[in-house]
Amino acid sequence: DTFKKEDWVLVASVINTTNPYMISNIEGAKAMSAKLGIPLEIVNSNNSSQTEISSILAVLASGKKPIMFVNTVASSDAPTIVDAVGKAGGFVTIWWNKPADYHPVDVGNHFVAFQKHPGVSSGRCGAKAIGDALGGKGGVVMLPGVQDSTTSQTRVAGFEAEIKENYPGIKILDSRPSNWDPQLGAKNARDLIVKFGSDINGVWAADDGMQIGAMQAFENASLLDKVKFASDGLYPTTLADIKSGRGKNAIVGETFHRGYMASSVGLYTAYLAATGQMDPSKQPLEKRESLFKLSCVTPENYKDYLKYDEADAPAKFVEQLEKVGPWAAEPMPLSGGGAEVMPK
Amino acid sequence: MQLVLPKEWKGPAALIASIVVLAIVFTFLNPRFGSVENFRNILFQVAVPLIIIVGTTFVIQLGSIDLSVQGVMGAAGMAWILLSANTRLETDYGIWAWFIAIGIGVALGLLAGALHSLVKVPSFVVTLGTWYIGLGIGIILYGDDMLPSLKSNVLMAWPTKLTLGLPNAFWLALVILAAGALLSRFTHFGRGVLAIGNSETIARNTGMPVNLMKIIAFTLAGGLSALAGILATMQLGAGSPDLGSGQLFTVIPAAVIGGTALNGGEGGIMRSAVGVLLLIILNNGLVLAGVNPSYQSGVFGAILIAAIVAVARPDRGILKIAK
Amino acid sequence: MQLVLPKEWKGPAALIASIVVLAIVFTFLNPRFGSVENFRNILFQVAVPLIIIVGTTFVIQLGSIDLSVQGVMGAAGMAWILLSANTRLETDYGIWAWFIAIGIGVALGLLAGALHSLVKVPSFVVTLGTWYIGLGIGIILYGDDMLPSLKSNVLMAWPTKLTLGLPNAFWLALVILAAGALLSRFTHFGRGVLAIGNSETIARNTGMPVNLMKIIAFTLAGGLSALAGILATMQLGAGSPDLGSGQLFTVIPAAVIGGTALNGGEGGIMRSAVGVLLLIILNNGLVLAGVNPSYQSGVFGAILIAAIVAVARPDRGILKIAK
Amino acid sequence: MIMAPSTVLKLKKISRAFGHVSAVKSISLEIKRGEVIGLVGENGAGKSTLLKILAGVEQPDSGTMEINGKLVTFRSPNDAVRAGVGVVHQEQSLFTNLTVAENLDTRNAGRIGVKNWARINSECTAALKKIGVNLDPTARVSDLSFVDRQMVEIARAVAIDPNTTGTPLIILDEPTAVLEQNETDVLEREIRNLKEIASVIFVSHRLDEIMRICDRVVVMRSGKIVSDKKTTEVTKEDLFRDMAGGVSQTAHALRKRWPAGAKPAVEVRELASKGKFKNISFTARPGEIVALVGSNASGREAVARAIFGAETYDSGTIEVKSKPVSRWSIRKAVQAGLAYLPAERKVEGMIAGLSATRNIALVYQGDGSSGPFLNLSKLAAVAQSWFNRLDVRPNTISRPLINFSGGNQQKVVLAKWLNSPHTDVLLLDHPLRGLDVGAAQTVNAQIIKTCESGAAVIIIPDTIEEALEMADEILVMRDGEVSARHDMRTKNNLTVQDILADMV
Ligand SMILES: Nc1ncnc2c1ncn2[C@@H]1O[C@H](COP(=O)(O)OP(=O)(O)OP(=O)(O)O)[C@@H](O)[C@H]1O
Ligand SMILES: Nc1ncnc2c1ncn2[C@@H]1O[C@H](COP(=O)(O)OP(=O)(O)OP(=O)(O)O)[C@@H](O)[C@H]1O
Ligand SMILES: [Mg+2]
Ligand SMILES: [Mg+2]
Repeated sequence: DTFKKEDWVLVASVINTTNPYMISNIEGAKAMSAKLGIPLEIVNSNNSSQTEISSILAVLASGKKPIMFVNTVASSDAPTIVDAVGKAGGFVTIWWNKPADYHPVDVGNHFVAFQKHPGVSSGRCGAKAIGDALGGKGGVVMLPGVQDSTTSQTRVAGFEAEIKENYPGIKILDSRPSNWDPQLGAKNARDLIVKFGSDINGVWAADDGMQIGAMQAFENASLLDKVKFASDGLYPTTLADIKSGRGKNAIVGETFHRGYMASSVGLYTAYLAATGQMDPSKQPLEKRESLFKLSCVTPENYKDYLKYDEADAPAKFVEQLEKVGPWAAEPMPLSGGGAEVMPK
Repeated sequence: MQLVLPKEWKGPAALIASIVVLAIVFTFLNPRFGSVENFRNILFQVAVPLIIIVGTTFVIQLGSIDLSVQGVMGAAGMAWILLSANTRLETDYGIWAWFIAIGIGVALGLLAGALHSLVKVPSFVVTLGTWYIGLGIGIILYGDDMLPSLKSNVLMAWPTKLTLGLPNAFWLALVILAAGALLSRFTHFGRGVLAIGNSETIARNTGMPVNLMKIIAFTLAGGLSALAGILATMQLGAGSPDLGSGQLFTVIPAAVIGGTALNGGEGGIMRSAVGVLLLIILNNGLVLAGVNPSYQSGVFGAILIAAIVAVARPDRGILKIAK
Repeated sequence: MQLVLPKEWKGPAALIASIVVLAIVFTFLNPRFGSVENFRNILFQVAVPLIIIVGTTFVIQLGSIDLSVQGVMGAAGMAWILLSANTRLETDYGIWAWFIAIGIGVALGLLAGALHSLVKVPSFVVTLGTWYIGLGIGIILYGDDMLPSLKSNVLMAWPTKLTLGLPNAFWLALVILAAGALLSRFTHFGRGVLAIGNSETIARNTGMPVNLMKIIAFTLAGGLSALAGILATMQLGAGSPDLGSGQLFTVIPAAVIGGTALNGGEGGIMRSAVGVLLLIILNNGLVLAGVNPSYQSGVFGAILIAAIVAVARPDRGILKIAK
Repeated sequence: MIMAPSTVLKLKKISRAFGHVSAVKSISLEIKRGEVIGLVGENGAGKSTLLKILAGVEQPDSGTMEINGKLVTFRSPNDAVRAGVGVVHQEQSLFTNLTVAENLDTRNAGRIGVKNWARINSECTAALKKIGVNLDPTARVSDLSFVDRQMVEIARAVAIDPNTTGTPLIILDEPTAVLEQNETDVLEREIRNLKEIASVIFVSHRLDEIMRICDRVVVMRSGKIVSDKKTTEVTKEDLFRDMAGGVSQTAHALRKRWPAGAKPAVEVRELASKGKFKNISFTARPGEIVALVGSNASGREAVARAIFGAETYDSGTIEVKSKPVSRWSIRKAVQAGLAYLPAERKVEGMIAGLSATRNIALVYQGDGSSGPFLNLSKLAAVAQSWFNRLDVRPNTISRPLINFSGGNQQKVVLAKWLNSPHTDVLLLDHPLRGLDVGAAQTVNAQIIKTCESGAAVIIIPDTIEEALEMADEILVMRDGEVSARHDMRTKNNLTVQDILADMV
C-alpha cells in the first residue's frame, strides 16, 4: 500500500512546556511538520506520566495514524506508549528514557527506534572540564536530576567514572538529586555551600536548569568566581554566561545538543519507517537503538555552535536531515548503538 | 433509601448534565472524541482513580483527608513488581506479591488512621508523612539498579484486554466501586462514617466506635491505593516509585466536584466517581480538541471552574455554606 | 493580648520545643548546622514561604483552602521579570513591573474569592482552577523563547544582601508577617475571619460582611503569593513558570502543624510561621546531616509525623476533635 | 427631639410556610412602647419562626412589618439589628472561639477596619453589669459554662445600640429554659428595667414566669394567634386551654413509688473531680429515679458526665451493676447500658443535618439491623412508632432534624435513647428543656415507663417541682458537694422552699 499523507499525523510528546529543551523539541517538530507537509499534534505531559499516557492515547484515538516522537517522562512509560502506537498502526521513536531491557528489535517495526545522546559521555565531558580546570585537585559537588531517571543515572555514572579513572585528586563531596528543578538546584546548592563552604571547588549538574539555580546560589554567597561549573545542554542562558565570562569564566564545560535536533531526527526516523523507505527490521542494531554524538563544549570552542541557535536553524537542520538521513546529520551523527555501556 | 439519604441523588444530575455538555462540545470539536476507541481509552484511564476514590471518599466523609495516595501507590507498585516475575530479580511470589504489596498499603493506612484517631493529630499532616514514607519505600526498592519490567505478557495485557467490550481494568474498578457503594449505604460502618463527619461529638456520645471506624476508613484507603498502584504498574508493564504522580489532584477534586464536602458528612462514592469521569474526560477532550499545549493548563483551569460553578448551582441556598 | 487569645500561645511552645530538639540533634550530627552561614541560609529559604503563609493562614482560618499558590507565583514571577530589565526583552517598566505582577495575583485571588463566596463553590476546586490558570499565564508568558534572567545585579543581589546581619529577603518576610499578625488581631477583618471559620451561619446572622471578608482574604492571599513569586524570581535571578513548585506542600502543612485547623476558626499567623520554620529546618538539617538521598523522603516523613505527634500532645482531651 | 411613636411594632397578616408546613399563618400583632409581651404556645406552634421573621433570619412570604411607624423589610439580620431589634435565639449563637467582648460587639458587625479593643472591652463590661453578671470580657466563650454563655446572649440582645432612633425591640426566645431559679430572677429584674427603654417579646413554656413578667400574653396555636389578653385578665388555666386547643389541663397523677429493687444499677462512691465536684456518693436502683438538683455550676452535670464516661474523674469509684468500672469511656458506658441526654442538645445531642430517622437509629437499630447491615425500611418503622408515641410534630420522620421546632427536636433526641431496650441507666440533663407543658407530660410519662420497665433514672431536672413530682430520692448539690438528701418515699411533704434552702 502506498503512503498517503492525509492518513497520517505527526505527534511530538514533551515532558512539559516550561523548560527550554522541551520548547526546542517542539520547534524541531514544527519544522519537520512544515517540511513534510503533515499536520502536527503536540502532547504536553505536564511532568506527569499519567497525563502523558492519557494524552497520547487520546491523540491516537483521533483516527489518523501517528508518526511519533516521545520524550518520555519516565522510563516506565515507554512500553505502554509503544503498544498503543502499534495498535493504532503508527510508528514511534522514543527519546532519552526506556526500560533498559526493552528493545525495539524485540518489539517490532512500530517501535522504530530508541535514540539518545550518551549520558555517560555527557558526564565525562563535565568531569574532564572540571578536572582540568581545577588542575586535578579539589572537591566537587554533584546535582543529579530526577533520581530514578536513566538519563540522570547514566550522566552521573559517566561523571563519577571519569573522575575515578583520570582525576584521582578530585574528591566528590556530596550528591543531591535536584529533579531538573532550578529552584531545588539553588536550594541544594545553598545547603551544600553551608555544609562544605570553600571546600567546594567545582559543581557539576546533570542539566543546565539546575546549574542556573546553583550558579545563582554561589553568586549570592559571592563564591561564583572561586568555583568552576560544568553541566549538560548549553542552554541559551548558559551560552550567554560563557560569552560574558560570568564569574571569572565560572562555566568550564558543557555539552551541546538541541531539542529540535532530537525531535526532528526522531520524527524523521519514524517517518522513513511509515513511508516504507526504511524497513526497521532490516536495520543494524545501532539504527534501532542509537547513540548520537554529543559534543563537549568549552569556553574555547563554543563559537562553533552559535550557528545552531539562529532563528532558521531548525529549518536548516531539517533540510540537512532530508539529504543525509537521520543518522549522519551534523553536529549529531550516529556515534554508537545498543544499550549504553555503564562504566564499572 | 430515599428516606435515609434524600440528598444523595440531587447533585449527580447536574454533574452528569455538565459531562454530557462537555462530551457534546468535544465531539463537535473532534468527532473522534465519540469513537469507541476513545470511549475504551477513557474507561482504561478512569480505572486507577476510580479505585483510589472509594477510599478517598470514606476518608473525606469523615471530614479528614488522605494525601498519601501517590506515596502508597509507589511503594506498593514497586513491591509488587519486584515480587512478581520481573526483569530485575529472579523472584516470583505469584499471589503473595499481591498480599505483600497491598499489605504495605494497609500498613501505611493503619499507621495514619491510628495516629490520627488515637493520638488526635490532623490527618493532613499524618498522611503527608505517610506519603513521604511510601515514596521513600518506593525509592529504596528502586535503588539505582535498572528499572524492573513485568515478564509475564499475560499480566501486562490483562488491564487492556476487553471483557464484554470493556477493558478489564475498568471492570476491576467497577467491582471495587460497587463494593464501596454497598459498604457505604448498608453497613453501620458506612453510615457511621457519615455520622462522624457530621458531628464527631455526638457520634461519640452515642457510643459509636469512632476511632475504630476512622482507622478502618484510613486502612481501607491505604489498601485501595496499593491496589491502584498494582493496577497502574500492570498498565505500564514496568515499576516506578512515582507512577502515582498526578493522582492526588485527580481524586480529591473529583470527590469535591462530586459533592463530597471536605468538612465531612456529605457526598457519596458514586458521586465522586462521576467527578473522576468529568476530570478525565475534560483532560482527554482538550487533547483531542488539539488545544495548543501552551494554553492547555489555562483552558483546563477555566473549564474546571465553569464546570464546578454549573454543578454547584442546584443546591445553593442563602444558608448553604461552601468551605 | 494573652487575654484575648489564651489558646494562641499554648501550641507554639511545644512547636518551638520540637524545633529546638531538632536543631540540637542536627548540630550534633553536623556542627555546621549551627553556623551563622546556615542560620542566614535558613532565613533566606524561609522568606518565600513565610510571605505566602500569611495569606494561607487567613484563608484556612475561614475554613477554606487556597491551592493556587504555585500557579500565582509562576504567573507573577514571569510577568515581573519580563517587565523588569531582563535578558530577553528590552523592556524595563521598573516599579510598574511590581504593580502589574502583584496585580495578576490580586486578580486571581479576587476571582477565586468572588466565585467561592458569591457563587458558593468549594474553594478547593476554584483555587485548583486558578492554580492552572496562573500556571497557564506563566507558560504563555514563557512562550517558546529563551528563559529570561535578570540583568540588574542589584536586584539579583538584594535578597541575600545583609541588613543588620539578616538577609533582606527575610526582612521583607518579617514585615509582611508583622503586618499580617496586626491585621489578624487588631482589625474587624482579622477577627471576623476567625468568626466565620467558627460558624458562618452565625456570622451571617449577626450581619457580618461575610462575603466581603472572604473575598478580601483570598485577594490578600493572591497578592502575597504574587509577591512571593517576585521574591523567588529575584532569588533565582531567572524566571520560570513553575518556580513555585513545592511551596503548596510547605505552607499548608506548616499552617496545620502550627495549629491552624483546616476546618477553620483556629490558629494564627505566628504559629503558622513557626510551622514553616520547622519544615525548612527539617529539610536543611537532613541535607547537612548527609542523609543518603534515597532515604531522605522516608526519613523526612517519619520525622514529620514524630514532630506533629509531639506538637499535638499538649491540647488533647477525651472530646478533642482532630480533622 | 421628637417623641418616638407609641407603637413600636406592627405586624399585618404575616405568613411563612416551609414547604407544605405553614409555620406562621397571617399573623397581625401590635406592641406599644415599654410593653412586655409573653408569647406562648405548644411546641411547633410557630413562635420561633415568627421571631426569626422579626429578627430578619427568615423572610415572610406575605404581610407587612412596621417598626416605630416605619414600614420595614428585613433582608438580613443586619437590617433588623440596625432597626433596633435585639434577639436571643432559642439555640445559642455565639462564636465560641472569640472573646465575650467580641460576641457582644454587634454594633461593629458591619465593619472590617481597625478594632478598638479598649472600647469594646469596656462597653462589654458595662453591658454585662447592666444585666448583673460579671464575666471577664476577654474570656474565650468556649471556656464558659453553658449558662454563662446564655447570659452573654441576653446581654448581647439587650445591648442594642442606644442611639438607634425610636424604641428598641428585645426578643427573648425561651431564654429561661436553660436557667436556674436564681438566674431567672436576674433576668426578670432585667426585663423590668428594660421596660423603661424598650419593648420586649418573651417566649417561655413556664407559665408562672409569663404571668409574673409580662403585661400581655399572646397565645399561638398551629401558626395562628388564638388569644391576646392583658396578663391581669387571664389565668394559667385559660392559657393552657388556648394553647392546647380547648382541652383543659389534666392534673396528672403522681407516679406510684416503687420499693427499691435489690441490686443497684449504678453505685457512686466518694467520686471527686478537681474544681468540679467532690465526695459524691449515691446509688440508683432499677425502677428508681434519683434527681440531682442545685444551682448551676453546682457540679451536677459534671457528675452525670463522669458517670457516663464523658469526663474523667480524679478519685472515687463508679460501680455499674455491682461491677466497678475501670478506664471508663463513653463507649464502655453505652455498652454497659447507660444512656445520656445532654443539656446542650444542639451541641451534643442531635445531628442536625440528618433525618429524624437517622438520629433515632443512632444508638439502637432494633430489628432494623442484622449483623453489620442495616434494613432501612425497618429503621423508618421504628422511628415512626416513636414519632407517634411522643407526638412529634410535624409527623414526618424523613425531615432533617434542623427543620423541627426546638421542643420537637428535644423529643427526637430523647427517643434516640428511650429507643434502646437494653438501656438500664438513663442519665437525663434537663430533659424537659424547651418542652411545652403538654409535651413535658408526654415525655415524663415515657421516662416513667422506661423506669418502671426496670431502668434506673438519674435526672437533672429543669425545675424543683419536677424533682418533687418524679424523684424517689433528691440529692441537692452546692458548689460541687451534696448539701442535702431527701428520700421521697418517706418524706412527701417536702416543698420547693425547703429545697431552695439547701441550695443556697
Ligand atoms: N427551617 C424549617 N424548615 C421546615 N419547617 C420548619 C423550619 N423551621 C420551623 N419549621 C416548622 O415550623 C413550625 C413552627 O416551628 P417553630 O420553631 O416556630 O415552633 P416553636 O413555636 O418555636 O416551637 P418550640 O416551642 O418547640 O420552639 C414547626 O412545625 C416546625 O417543624
Ligand atoms: N469542661 C470543663 N472545663 C472546666 N470547667 C468545667 C468544665 N465543665 C464544668 N466545669 C465547671 O465545673 C463546675 C460544675 O459545672 P456543671 O456544668 O456540672 O454545673 P451544673 O450544675 O451542671 O450547671 P447547670 O445546672 O447549669 O447545668 C462549674 O464551675 C463549671 O464551670
Ligand atoms: Mg421555638
Ligand atoms: Mg449543666
